[in-house]
Amino acid sequence: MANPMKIRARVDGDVVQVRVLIGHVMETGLRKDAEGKLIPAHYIQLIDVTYDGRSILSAQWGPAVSRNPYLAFKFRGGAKGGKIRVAWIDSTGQTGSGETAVE
Amino acid sequence: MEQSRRRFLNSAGVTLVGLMAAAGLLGPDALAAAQWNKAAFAARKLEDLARILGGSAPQQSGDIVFVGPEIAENGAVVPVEITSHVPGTESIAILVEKNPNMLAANFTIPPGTLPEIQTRVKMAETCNVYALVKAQGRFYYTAKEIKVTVGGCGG
Amino acid sequence: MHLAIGLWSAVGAALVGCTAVPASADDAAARLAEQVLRKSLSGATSEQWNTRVKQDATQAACSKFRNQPPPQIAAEIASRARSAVRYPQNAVLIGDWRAGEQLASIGTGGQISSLNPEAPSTPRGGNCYACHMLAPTEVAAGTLGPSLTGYGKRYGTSTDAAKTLYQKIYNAQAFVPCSVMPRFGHNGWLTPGQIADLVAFLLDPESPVNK
Amino acid sequence: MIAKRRHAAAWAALALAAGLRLCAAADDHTLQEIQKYRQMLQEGNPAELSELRGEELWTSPRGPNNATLERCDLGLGPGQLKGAYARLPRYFEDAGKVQDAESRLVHCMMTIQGMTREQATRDWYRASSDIEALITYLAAESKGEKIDAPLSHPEEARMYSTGRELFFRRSGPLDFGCSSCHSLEGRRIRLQELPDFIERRSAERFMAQWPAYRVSQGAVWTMERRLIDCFRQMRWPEPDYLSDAIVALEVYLQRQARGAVMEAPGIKR
Repeated sequence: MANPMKIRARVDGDVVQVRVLIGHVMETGLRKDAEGKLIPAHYIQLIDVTYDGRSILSAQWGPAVSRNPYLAFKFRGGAKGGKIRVAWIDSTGQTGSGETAVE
Repeated sequence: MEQSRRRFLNSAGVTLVGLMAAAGLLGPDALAAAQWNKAAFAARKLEDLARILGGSAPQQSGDIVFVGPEIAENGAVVPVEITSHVPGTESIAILVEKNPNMLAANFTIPPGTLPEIQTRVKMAETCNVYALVKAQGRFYYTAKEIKVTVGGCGG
Repeated sequence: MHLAIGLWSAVGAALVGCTAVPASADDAAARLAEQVLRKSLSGATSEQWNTRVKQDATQAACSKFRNQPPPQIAAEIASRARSAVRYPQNAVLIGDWRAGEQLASIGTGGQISSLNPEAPSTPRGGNCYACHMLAPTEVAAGTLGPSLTGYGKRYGTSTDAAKTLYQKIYNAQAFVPCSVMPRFGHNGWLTPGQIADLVAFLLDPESPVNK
Repeated sequence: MIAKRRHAAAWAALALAAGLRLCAAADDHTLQEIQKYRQMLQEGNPAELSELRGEELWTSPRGPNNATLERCDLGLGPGQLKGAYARLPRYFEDAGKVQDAESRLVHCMMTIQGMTREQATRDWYRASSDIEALITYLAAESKGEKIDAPLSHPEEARMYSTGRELFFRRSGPLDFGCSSCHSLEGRRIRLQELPDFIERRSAERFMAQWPAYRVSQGAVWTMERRLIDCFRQMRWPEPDYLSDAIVALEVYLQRQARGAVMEAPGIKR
């Protein structure tokens, strides 16, 4: 469970609000550790959110997105029970994904 | 929740996007566009970024609403909320003027998704934060100065 | 100055009268706490214990009386403090305000930590902004102590003003026994020259504190 | 002449008053914006990720005994989690001492899962440690519960009075003690409000939010982590993890905050 993820999606009228928290270090590559050595860059670069397979948001991130990223947005056309899926890939090639049903 | 611990090597001669597609991680729409834009993240000026993203000089716009605190208690986590009222908004980017990499994030907004993003960015020091919106091929922006403060006992 | 001490003692006495804090610790509890502390600091060297944990008479009294010493004790603390003030060798009490400005915002230095180690070369400062408002341009200023903005405008740059301020920074307890302000000079945290720089930061008309 | 001087003095006083008012206004504005900053962080506290991870760790068989922690007794009986954190520290017969949430958790990891102390506390102070996750989970299980650490056992009373002594104890090159910064109402260090632990309402408000995600650290800090770091800031040596000095301080602080409704995990600078 190195990169836990928490997704909440709630429908209100015809709009679904999606909130995503992703466990990720988002290291810039510019920080030094206690011994003064640079900590290598390690951050999410691509993220994609789908609703029942259709992309509802995608993004390119740099190292300036905060550690343990948070993202919230809204889309139309979703309904209770629909499947929200979040997938990401980071600068080291590591990937992660999570899924939830719209409430 | 599902966790993938698979690690992929960049040097394997396969693109990341291809691998993600193979892993079923990306939707088809994203795949078309998904290629991390190294040049964009290296841009040092708003105008340069707009050009790299395929547009001309951005125009300041009152149709972009930037909600954020004027003062951040800590630069590591600065909450921002951007809403674009520019018709036909296709993407919203967040830029931090004095960061080593100016571009923090660029969100692609497909039809049906509201042009309204909340996220959190890092700020190296007090400076302007820009929201850069692409709509119908043109770029628009708004800026807000956010002060980053020193906190706590000081060390 | 004597008047000031008298006044502060009176305030202290008044506080003792109405506060919910016990005026003095029970000695057995204090002894037990010392034992617990020593056991809990198993990694501390004897040098660290002696310089960081062992109390001097003033610290012990302020702990015992919860920072509200009775008048007799308060007078002793203040008199000890006054007699131990040392001045810069060159006798200059108003130093370089720019150096003082830097010292005022440095909050690092002198830490002992294995969890969050600090490089030995880390600068040590007065960290004045943690507790005081100084230059009005600094928004992140604390309020644990009084605002010192415009200090020089209020007190001027006379020798008397400089000397009093120097003494306050050197050892605040010469004026307010058991003040929570560190005894920067007395404890050797800042040098007499650095204290003179802080005096300049507060008094100099060119300093941002007075702009 | 005299009239003129008085006039000038009046003007000076007026200018000073105006200046002060301006400062106060600027300060209010600063605090308002900081408040806005904090409010914007309330939604989406990354501590929720630690909580999730903690729940998984709690229910997974681990250690040499390949056992889960589900039978761990945090004071309300084996497996009783709801409200347990809010009622710690307390005296435990089986351990023969007063334990806080962290020392009790480690006790369970050692006795139930068969871990050594080193295994159980490995990297406890680093971001994403098992201790961080487990404590976040346990504290969240007390959300909505009232802080009520018992003081009936003689050992609990002893730890309380020890904690109170340590709270007021000053030493070191900056003459600091907990009381230096935490016994005055409504004060700030830089822009951070300082809890006044002598004043009940202030103690309640702050204790109810720990453990908390610290944005400056990118991690949830447990109460022990928080307190041990205060020692570093005071320029004292760091007390040992799970040591009696830290547990005693917690007994004192929890007692000062009794009755507060738990909101942890909180989010702090």
